[in-house]
Order: sequence, then structure tokens, then C-alpha cells
Amino acid sequence: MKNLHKNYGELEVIKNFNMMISPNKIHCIFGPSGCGKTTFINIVASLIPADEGNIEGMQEKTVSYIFQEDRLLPWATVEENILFVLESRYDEKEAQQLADKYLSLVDLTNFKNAYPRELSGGMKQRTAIARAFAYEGDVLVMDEPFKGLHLELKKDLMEYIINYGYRENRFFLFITHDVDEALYIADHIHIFQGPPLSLKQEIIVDIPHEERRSQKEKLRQYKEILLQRSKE
Amino acid sequence: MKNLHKNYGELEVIKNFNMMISPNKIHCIFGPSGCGKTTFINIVASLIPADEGNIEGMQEKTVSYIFQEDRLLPWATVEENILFVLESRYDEKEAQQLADKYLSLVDLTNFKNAYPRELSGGMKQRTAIARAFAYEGDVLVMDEPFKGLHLELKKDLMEYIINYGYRENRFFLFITHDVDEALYIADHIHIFQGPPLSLKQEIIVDIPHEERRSQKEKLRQYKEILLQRSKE
Amino acid sequence: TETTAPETPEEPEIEEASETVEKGSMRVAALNGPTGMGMVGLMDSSESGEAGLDYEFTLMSSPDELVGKIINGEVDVAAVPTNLASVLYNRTEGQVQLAAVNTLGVLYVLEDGDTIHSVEDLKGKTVNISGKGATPDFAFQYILQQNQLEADKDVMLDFALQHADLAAAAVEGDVTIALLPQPHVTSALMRNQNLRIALDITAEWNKVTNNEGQLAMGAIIVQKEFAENNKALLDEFLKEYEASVNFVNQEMEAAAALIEKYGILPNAAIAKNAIPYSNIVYIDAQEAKSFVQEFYEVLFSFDPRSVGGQLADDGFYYEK
Amino acid sequence: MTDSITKNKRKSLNKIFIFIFWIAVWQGAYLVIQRDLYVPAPLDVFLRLKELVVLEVFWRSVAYSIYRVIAGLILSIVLGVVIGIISSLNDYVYDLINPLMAAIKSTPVLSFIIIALIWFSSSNVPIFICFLMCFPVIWTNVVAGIRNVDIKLLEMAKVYHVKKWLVLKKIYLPSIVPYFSAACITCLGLGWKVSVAAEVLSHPRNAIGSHLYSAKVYLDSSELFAWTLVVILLSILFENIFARLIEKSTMNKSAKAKI
Amino acid sequence: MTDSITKNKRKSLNKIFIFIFWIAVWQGAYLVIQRDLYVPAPLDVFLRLKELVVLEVFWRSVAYSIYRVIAGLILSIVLGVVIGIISSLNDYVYDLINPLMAAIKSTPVLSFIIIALIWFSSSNVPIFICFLMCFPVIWTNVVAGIRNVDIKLLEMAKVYHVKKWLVLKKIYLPSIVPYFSAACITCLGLGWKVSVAAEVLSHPRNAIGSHLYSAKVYLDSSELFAWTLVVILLSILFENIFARLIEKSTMNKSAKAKI
Ligand SMILES: Nc1ncnc2c1ncn2[C@@H]1O[C@H](COP(=O)(O)OP(=O)(O)OP(=O)(O)O)[C@@H](O)[C@H]1O
Ligand SMILES: Nc1ncnc2c1ncn2[C@@H]1O[C@H](COP(=O)(O)OP(=O)(O)OP(=O)(O)O)[C@@H](O)[C@H]1O
Ligand SMILES: [Mg+2]
Ligand SMILES: [Mg+2]
Repeated sequence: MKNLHKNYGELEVIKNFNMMISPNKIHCIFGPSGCGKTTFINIVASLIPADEGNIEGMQEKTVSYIFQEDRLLPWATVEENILFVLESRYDEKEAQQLADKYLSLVDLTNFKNAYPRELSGGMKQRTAIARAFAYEGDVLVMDEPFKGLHLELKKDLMEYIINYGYRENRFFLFITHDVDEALYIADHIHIFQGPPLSLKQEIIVDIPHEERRSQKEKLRQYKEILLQRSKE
Repeated sequence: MKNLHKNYGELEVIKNFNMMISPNKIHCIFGPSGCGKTTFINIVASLIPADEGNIEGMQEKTVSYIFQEDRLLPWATVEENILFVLESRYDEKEAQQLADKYLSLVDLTNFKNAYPRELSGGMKQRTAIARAFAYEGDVLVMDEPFKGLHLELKKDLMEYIINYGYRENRFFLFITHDVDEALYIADHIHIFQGPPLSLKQEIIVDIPHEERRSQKEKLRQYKEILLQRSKE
Repeated sequence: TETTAPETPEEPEIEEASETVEKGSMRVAALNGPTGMGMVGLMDSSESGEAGLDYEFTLMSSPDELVGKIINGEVDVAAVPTNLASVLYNRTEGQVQLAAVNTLGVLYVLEDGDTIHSVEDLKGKTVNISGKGATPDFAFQYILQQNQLEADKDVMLDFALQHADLAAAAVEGDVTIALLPQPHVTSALMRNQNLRIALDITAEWNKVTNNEGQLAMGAIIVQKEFAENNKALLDEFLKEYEASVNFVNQEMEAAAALIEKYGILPNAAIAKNAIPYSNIVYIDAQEAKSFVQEFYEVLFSFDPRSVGGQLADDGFYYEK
Repeated sequence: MTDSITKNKRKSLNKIFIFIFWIAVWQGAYLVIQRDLYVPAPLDVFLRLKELVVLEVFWRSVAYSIYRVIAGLILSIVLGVVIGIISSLNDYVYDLINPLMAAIKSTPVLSFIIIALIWFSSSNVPIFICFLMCFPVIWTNVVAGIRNVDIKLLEMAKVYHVKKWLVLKKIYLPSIVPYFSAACITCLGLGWKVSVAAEVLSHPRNAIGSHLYSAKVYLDSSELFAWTLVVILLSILFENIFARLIEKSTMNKSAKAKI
Repeated sequence: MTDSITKNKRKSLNKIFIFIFWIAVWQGAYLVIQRDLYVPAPLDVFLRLKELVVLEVFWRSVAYSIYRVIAGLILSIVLGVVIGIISSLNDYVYDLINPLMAAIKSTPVLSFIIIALIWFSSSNVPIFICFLMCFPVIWTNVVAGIRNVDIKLLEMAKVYHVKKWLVLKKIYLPSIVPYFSAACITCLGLGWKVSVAAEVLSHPRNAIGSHLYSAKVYLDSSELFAWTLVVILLSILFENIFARLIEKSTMNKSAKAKI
């Protein structure tokens, strides 16, 4: 990733930005509202073009993206919304299986025939999560994926990522504002500031996931650093 | 609040629900996604009618509501969006002053002429917050108001509510999924379950706000209870 | 080119002053086209102040507007198609009267080629007519009937094209046999040398009707109330109108120029060519009564509604 | 269940009331204008209508006119949607087609009626003219609908490499439904109006327009109004059927249908 | 800056290309059809147009026809928006007005032309007829626009007790803009078409329609096409002016304008 540059009119959101994202890791992006995080990951997911610079090694990768908004088709049911993105990649049976699997993961099997307007905010978000997970892209880009979810479900989903998603040779890039969330799941935490976007600090959390529950003290230290750095 | 009853088609979201909300307090509602929290506060804010039962003591109160979605006018600037709700209640000069004041509170003064589509997710949320605060309703109803905001700003806003909003003889009703947030600000925490909606437990946090930072141990106990109860 | 003539020729003030006798006034309306052509002499004399009455002429291109004005009593005298006269009489419970016949046949069969010389020659051909259910339709069908030809069997009738379109199609050779009224006949003939008048419907009509029946295409009608209250004025008008008709038929050059001037037809050349074929006449109502009645009977036999549901009684014909 | 029955009952009562209301307005107009030839009495018109409906030629004319309107509308809708989609996908195509549409929309029928009459049979000319009238309406609304498609949804489809035709079917089509149905409702009325007007011009053998025309030239105003009423009723009938269809096809498909 | 200049240049080049393209299509049609009276050669028509534009009567007719179209459109727009808003606010009003609209939309002009000619002067009849044609189009789209207003925004306004007229101005009006502008674009074309057609029927003194009619009657097809071309050009001009206006008034106001 080299020399990125992106303007919105007169606002330079990203200017000469360089960053390396190591594969097979869970990367967490941390930073104040409006600093350019969404813009950055949009460029990574080649959703919007950079004005200058380019992203390397992303060309042939498929991307699962959990958007900051839910972006569901209002005229399609929960299930149809998920099948919509699967149909072009998987055959019908596979698609249906994947949809069923991830619907039950986010606990929406009972609501699979509901339309978005009949769902609560959190349920819409869960549909969006199921859609992204079910697509099983090589890269999972997530923009505040767990907002509006209660703790239990959030934990289940994070466990799922760590236990299954992670192993399948994928890499994760996700934005959050929640320190605990980041420390629970991330291998790398990138603290951003901006605009223009710049990397303030990269924290590598080198505790294996299985041990994070037990190594509370060490985690607390990371938390201190994280809070400290993002406050400055 | 008595014998509330609300159906969506065949789904009984609220059934024989009774609850007392004491005035001049910050009430926090806690509960899993889809349990009926939004439906409940919509009824409280008389946004949607209950099928049966009624809310007492809300008739003459003005309501400031931070919706779960931002609900901004896409064709109006940040400032216009805020003035839109103020103009019918305040005269022009007052409205402008209020708008300016709360824009700077949520740190959007520089973006007051931006349109929603030019804002990041968090900035839209901040606009919605500024709109609700500026209206200065007697009741402040907030549906996950701080999602998408970074820690710093979240804290500032919570402090503001505690220090100023709170004093002005108002009462607050807010939904969150974040335990720390709830414990930081709430006087009463209502743990809901559903649907149909029911009150699982009410926790009264009787530590004055000023002392919460220091009484960490006591807070931790509350947190334990809260996590425990919402897990069951 | 301007199609609508000035609605009221301005009467110069001086003229008014020089006239010591108070003239009676009358509102006259006509449609552009052949029915109005006979009126140009009168219009000219009225403009120069030589006419015996104070006329207010209205030339209209829209028959609907004319009908409306007659029903509303906004005009006293109007030149209209003969069958419309009867329709108006019956539909308004006798509000109008027929004062005179002013146009006889203006219908001709045009042919691109040289095969048709009599009605019998039409057998097996398709004739294009415009205006289903209008006078030309019935008159033509009647002629066919009297010649032992059955419409839509021996002779196919096609009503798709309106006058102007039919004329254009005839000029372009997309239609070989067309039944057209004046002045469309003239403008088509002027555009395509191969076209010729194959049949004169007026002549054919006269052949098949007894007692020298005439094909009365146009008539002058008058509001009955006006006729009763201003009999002298009306008679004066009819006299002057007759003179005007004679002027048009005799001094075609001058008349054609006036026709262009008043915008009845767009140019004098067409007018000059059209006048001889337009059968502009003046026949008093009483005199015309017999053949007009016969004409109505023919129409009635085809479709009673085409004369307004019933045959007009004697009260319809104005007596001088 | 019972709830919906009473609702239906109230609705049909309502319809009768509306019907009576407009008849009363008509009667009022008749009394004010006092000219049978312009505005005949409602009763006369109904009596005439009663006479007409027993005639075979009435039903034949109505059937043929319905066929023409439907043919014209279907042509307009199919081509309007297809060309509308094509021309909003590419700016160049749009710029090229736009003047053609302006021409089609604004060219008076008079100017080309002769070619139409020579090319098509007189029975088909009304179809053609109806098409020329309705096609640009559909096209304009389809283009407007596509321009207002939510870009966020398109971006979503792009990230997930959703196939073009699926995007078309699942994002574009549902988004243009409200625009499209507004256009169709407009066209259902316009279609009748222009078809009948074209029938007046081209005089096909079985046509409402032909009857209307002769009623007018013979100043038979009750018959004129009777036929006009037939046109209006058919148009309302069409609109209702269409509304029913749209409702069915978008039932539960769009938040708006329910509200 | 330079960027936008080259863009403009390319755009106008583009326009010339489009113009040439359609002229070529016309010339092609002329060559294929080979009937001067139906489709005259483009060159003849341009020459005739050149003769016409120097005449005073040309400009007078054009001016009067423009006046009629604009009057008709403004009437349609004002009443269409006002009645559209009124009838979508209340279901009963809607049910009551809907059949009237269906009647207006579908009633053939023929049925009331006599009364129209009597009530309005022949110069105003085209205004009236243009209104009858465009008004229901505007109305239908306004109603569709209002039905598609985001209920969430209305709820928001309700909670904050925003005054009715502010809700109208700030939520309803901007929401119906895309529907409204689609309707206007449709009407700008239709308006010309029906006004001119009505001018043919009512023959006002200064009117494009009157010239069109006499050109037709006297088989002067180059003049017929010259006038037709005038109508089309005026309609395109109107549409462009309107597009400019809408763009200006919604500049930065709606996400869609920019994309
Ligand atoms: N308009 C509606 N039509 C039908 N069902 C609805 C509607 N709105 C909400 N529901 C249903 O009501 C239930 C409660 O919804 P509600 O929005 O109150 O949940 P919530 O507690 O706010 O959840 P979250 O935390 O996810 O926002 C859900 O099961 C939802 O599916
Ligand atoms: N379409 C756009 N047009 C103009 N400016 C934009 C646009 N999108 C974003 N911006 C601006 O770019 C900056 C960065 O936006 P971005 O959405 O990347 O922020 P973010 O880091 O995701 O913030 P948040 O945490 O609040 O979502 C903001 O200042 C925003 O105003
Ligand atoms: Mg963001
Ligand atoms: Mg909710």
C-alpha cells in the first residue's frame, strides 16, 4: 500500500499515506470519528478509487464487506438479501446452505422471511454480518460491525471469527471504537488520526487468543497504552 | 405506564407490560437485540400508538429523540438539519444560538455547511445528537446514541449530560449495549428481555456521578451483576 | 401564409360619418373554403362601405367553433354544410332556418390513370374517401346504389385519410382513386399532372335523382328569431349575397384576388382554378326546397342521425 | 377477518358515495349551463347508454378499442423500460436518444399522420399513436427512477461482484417501481384519450372513436357523452386492475405498499 | 478550471455530432421513403425555415404559441402540485379526486371541444387543453412522490413538533423533486404537442398550429416540417432551460444531482 491520496473536493482526506497490512491476521483500526477510516477501507476494498497511489496484493482477492450502514435491499427478505450476494459466486444449493448456516449463527433463522423494515436495528446489522460472513471472501472488511448488538452475541461472533474464519487463511480489517472489542480479537491495532489520515501507532497484541481470558493483567496494560495513545 | 400491548402482525412485541419511570433520573435500558426496546421507547415518545394501555404523565412533555438511525434530511446541511427542529419552537435568534452551541459541543462547527452525504457515519450520528440536545426537550430519549463515536467524544457528551442536561429538571431514557457506558451515566438500569418485552431486573446505581471514577470497586460489582443478569 | 382573415374588417370612421341613414347590422359567419368563397364580393363592398348593411364577418377554420356560435346565438347568419343545417334545426328545436342554398356539388373523383369514365368503371376498385358518415360518404354511396353497385363489395371504400392527407396521397400516387372536395381537388391537380378528374359527383347525382335534383352541399342559415324580427334586413342581405355570388362567378380574377386577401384560400392561383369547379350558386330556400328535401331523404335513409334524427318540416325553409 | 370485511364494506359504500357525488356535480353543471347540446342531462346519457349496451356493435367497438389501447400500452411499456434502462446506463446513449424523445414527445400528430396511415392499416394507427404518446412518458420516468437508485446499494453489489443482470433485477427494477407505476397510471389515462382521438382520425371500422366522431358531427350529445363515459369507465377500470396488479406484485416487497 | 473547459468543449462537440447524426437519419429516411410530400429533404426544410424566420408573422406566431404553452404548463404545475399535495394528505380526498383525474386524463378532447371553444376564446383553448393534458401527469407524479416520502423523516418531524408548513417545505417538497421533475420533463414535450394540436382545432390568429394546418391543407410539406421542426426545437430548448433551473435549485441539495 503506497502513497495513497484521496480528496473530497477541497478536503484532503488521505495524503501520502503508506501502510503495510500483514496477511493472516486480524487488524483493527482505531481512530476518532471523521478521521478517514471508512474512506481508507473503501479504497482497500476498491469500492472507491484512490486519486493517487495503489493498493498492492488485493487484485485477485474477494472481499466481504460489512458496511457502516446496513445496506440491505428494502424489498427483499433477510434470506433473499443474503442469497443476493451469494448467487453470483456459488451454485444454488451451496448458496442456500451458506445462508442457512450464517443465519443461524446470527440467530435470525426465525426471521429469515422478514423484510428489513420489520427488523430492529440490531437485527438489520446481524443480517449484514450474515451476508458478509456467508460470502466467505478472502478479505473481511468490517466497519463497526458489532454496533447495536448485545454483548453475548458480539462475543459469539468474535469467537467465531477467531475459531473458524481466521483459520481459513483470510485476513481481517475492522474498524471499531470499542477498546475491549479490539483487545479481544485483534492481532494488530492501528491507531489512526486525521484528516489527512496518518498512522499514529501500531500495537501488536502478541497474546494468543486462547490465553487472552487468563492473561488479564497483560491485556490491561495494552488497554492503558491504547487509551493513552488515542487520547493524545 | 400500564398494561402496554403492541403487536406487529402476529408478533406480540409488548404484552401486559408495566413499568414506572421515576423523573429526574437517567434511565438506561439494557437488553438483547430485537427484544422490543426501540418499540417501547417509540411508544413512550408517542411516536407510535400502543394497541392497548397508555403512558401516564407524558402528555405535556416535549421530547428530544435520538433515533437508532440518524434520520437527517439528506437535502439539508448539518446546520439546517438542526435548525429544522428548532424553528417551530424557538424564535430565529434563539434557534441559531442553540444550534451554534450544540454544533460546537459535538465538534462539528467546521462542517455545519456539509450535507449528510459528505459526512462520515460518526459525524451523522453527532449531528443527530446535536439536534436532539439543541431541542432541549423535557425528556431525552436516546436509542444507542453514542455508537460510532470515539471514546473521548463519548465521554465528553456523557459528562455534558450529567453536568448540565441533568440539572435542568429533565429525565433521560436511553438504550445501550455497552455496560461501561451504562454504569458511567445511569441512575437506573433496566434489564429487558423479550419479545414479548418484560423487565428482568432493575438495578439502581446509587453512586453519585462525581464519585464513580473513584469508587471503581463498587462499580465493578455492579458490572458483574449486570453482565451476569443479562447473560442468563 | 395567414389562414384566418381579419375577423372584422375595420370600418373607417369617415365612411360612418358620410352615411346619414342608420344601417341595420348583421353578424355573418362562414368557414374558410368553398362555402365562404361566394361571400368575398359582399365582404369587399362592406369594407368599402358600399354595402347596404353594417356587416360583421367572422371567418372560422374550425367547424366546432362555428357550431358553438350558432347554438349560442352569437351569429345571425352563417354558411354551413347542408346537412349541418338540418342537424342544427332538429337539435335546437327549430332555432335556425334555411335561407338559401349557396353551394352545389364540390365533390370529384380523382384518378391517377385513365380507366374510369363512368360509375360502372368503379366496380372492383377501391375508392378513398374522407369523412365517414359525412355528406360525401352518403352521396357517393347513394350514387353507387342507384348504379346497382354495392358499397364494400363491388366498390371498396376506405375512410382512413382526411382531406388533406388524401390529397397528398393522391399526389404521391399512393392512392389511385380519391373522392375529394374542392379546393383539395384543385391543389392536388396543380401538384400532379397525371391526376385527372374522372367523375363529377354533381353530375352523377343529377343523373340518378329525378326532377333535376341538385346536390346541395352548402347552405345559408339564419337564426329564426333574427329572421322573424329583422325580415327586411335578411332580405337585403340575401339580395346582396346573390350579387356577390354572381360577381365571383363572373369576375374570377378579381374574386380570386379577394379570396386570397381575406384568407379564405391561401393563394389566388388555387382560388382561380377552384372557382369554376366549386358550384357557387344562390338558390332561394323555397326554390331549393324540393331538391334539398330529396337530398335529406337520401341521407336519412342511410343514417337518420345525419340529418338530426328526423326530416325537417316546412318551417325549416325560410320564406322571403 | 371481520375487521377487513367491515373495511371493505365501508370502502364500497364510499365508492357509491363518490359516484353519487360526481353525478350530482354533473347534474349541477347541466342545470347551470342549460344547454343540452353541450352538457346533456345525466339521465338522458344513462338511457342512451342502456340502449347502446344491448347492441352487438357496441361490444365489438369496445373490444377492438381495448385491444388497441392494450397493444399501444404494452409496446410503450416494453420499449420504454428497455430503452430507458439502456439510455441511463450510458451517458452518450442518453445524449443521443434524448433529442429523439423530445421529438417524439412534441411532434404534433398532424405532421406524420399521413405516413402512419399509409404504413399501418387504419385499425393499427391508434396503436402507433398511443405508443408515441405513452412511450416517452414511461421512458422519462424509468430514467428518473434509475437516476434515483440508491448508490450505496449499487456499491454493495459491486463489492460482492454480483452479476449485472441480478443487479438489474434486484436493485434497479424494484427502485424504479414507484416511478414506473406513476408513469403507467398516467399512461392508462392518456392511452385511452389518444387512442380514441386517433380512432377519430383514422376511422377504423370498429372503434369507440368512430362512434364518438359521428355522435359529435351529428350533434347527438347524449350519445357523445355516453361514449365518453364508456371511455372514462374503461380507463378507471384499467387503472384499478393495474393498481391491483402492482399491489400484488409488490406486496410485502416495499415498505411503501403497506402504508 | 481547464478541466471543465475541455469538458464543455467536448460536450458541445458532442452536441454537434448528435445533431449531425439525427439529420443523417432524416436524410436516410427521405431517401428510403422517396415521397417529398410525406418526408421532405432536410435541405428543403432548412431553406424554408430560413425564409420563415425573417418574417414578422413567424416570430409573432412563435411568441404567442410559447405564451400558450407556458400558461398551460404553469397552470398545470401550480394546480397539479397543490391538488396533488391536498389529495395525498387525506385518503378520502384522494378517493374523491381520483375518478375526476381519470376522467380528465382519458376524456377525448373531441367530447368537449365545442364547449371549450365557446367558453374560452380560440386563443385560450390551447392553454386549456394543454392544462387538461399536463395537469394529471403532474398530479400523478406528485402523489407518487408524496407516497414515497420517507416515513422515518416524517416521524422525526412529528416527535419534534415541527410545524406543518415546515414539514411540507423541508420534507415533502424535496422528496417529490425527482418525481416532479420527471413529470415536468414529460409535460414540456406533451405541452407543445397538445397545444399545437389544439391550435389546429381552434385556429387562433397567431399560432404555430394554424400555420401547420394550412401548410398541411395546401400540401406544402417543407413548410409543414419547418414548423414541426420549430416545435421540436422549442421543446428541446424548454427542456434544457428547465433542466438548468432544476439543477440550479437542487445544486448541492440532493445527493442525486451530483451523480
Ligand atoms: N415495523 C415493524 N413491523 C413488524 N415487526 C417489527 C417492526 N418493528 C419492529 N418489529 C419487530 O419487533 C421486535 C422488536 O423490535 P425493536 O426494534 O423494538 O427491537 P430493539 O429491542 O430495539 O432491538 P435492537 O437493539 O436490535 O434495536 C423485533 O422482533 C422486530 O422484528
Ligand atoms: N462523499 C464525501 N464527500 C465529501 N466528503 C466526504 C465524503 N465522504 C467522507 N467525507 C469526509 O471525509 C472525512 C473522512 O470520512 P470517513 O467516512 O472516512 O470517516 P471515518 O473515519 O469513517 O469516521 P466515522 O468513524 O465517523 O465513520 C470526513 O471529514 C468526511 O466529512
Ligand atoms: Mg466511518
Ligand atoms: Mg432498536
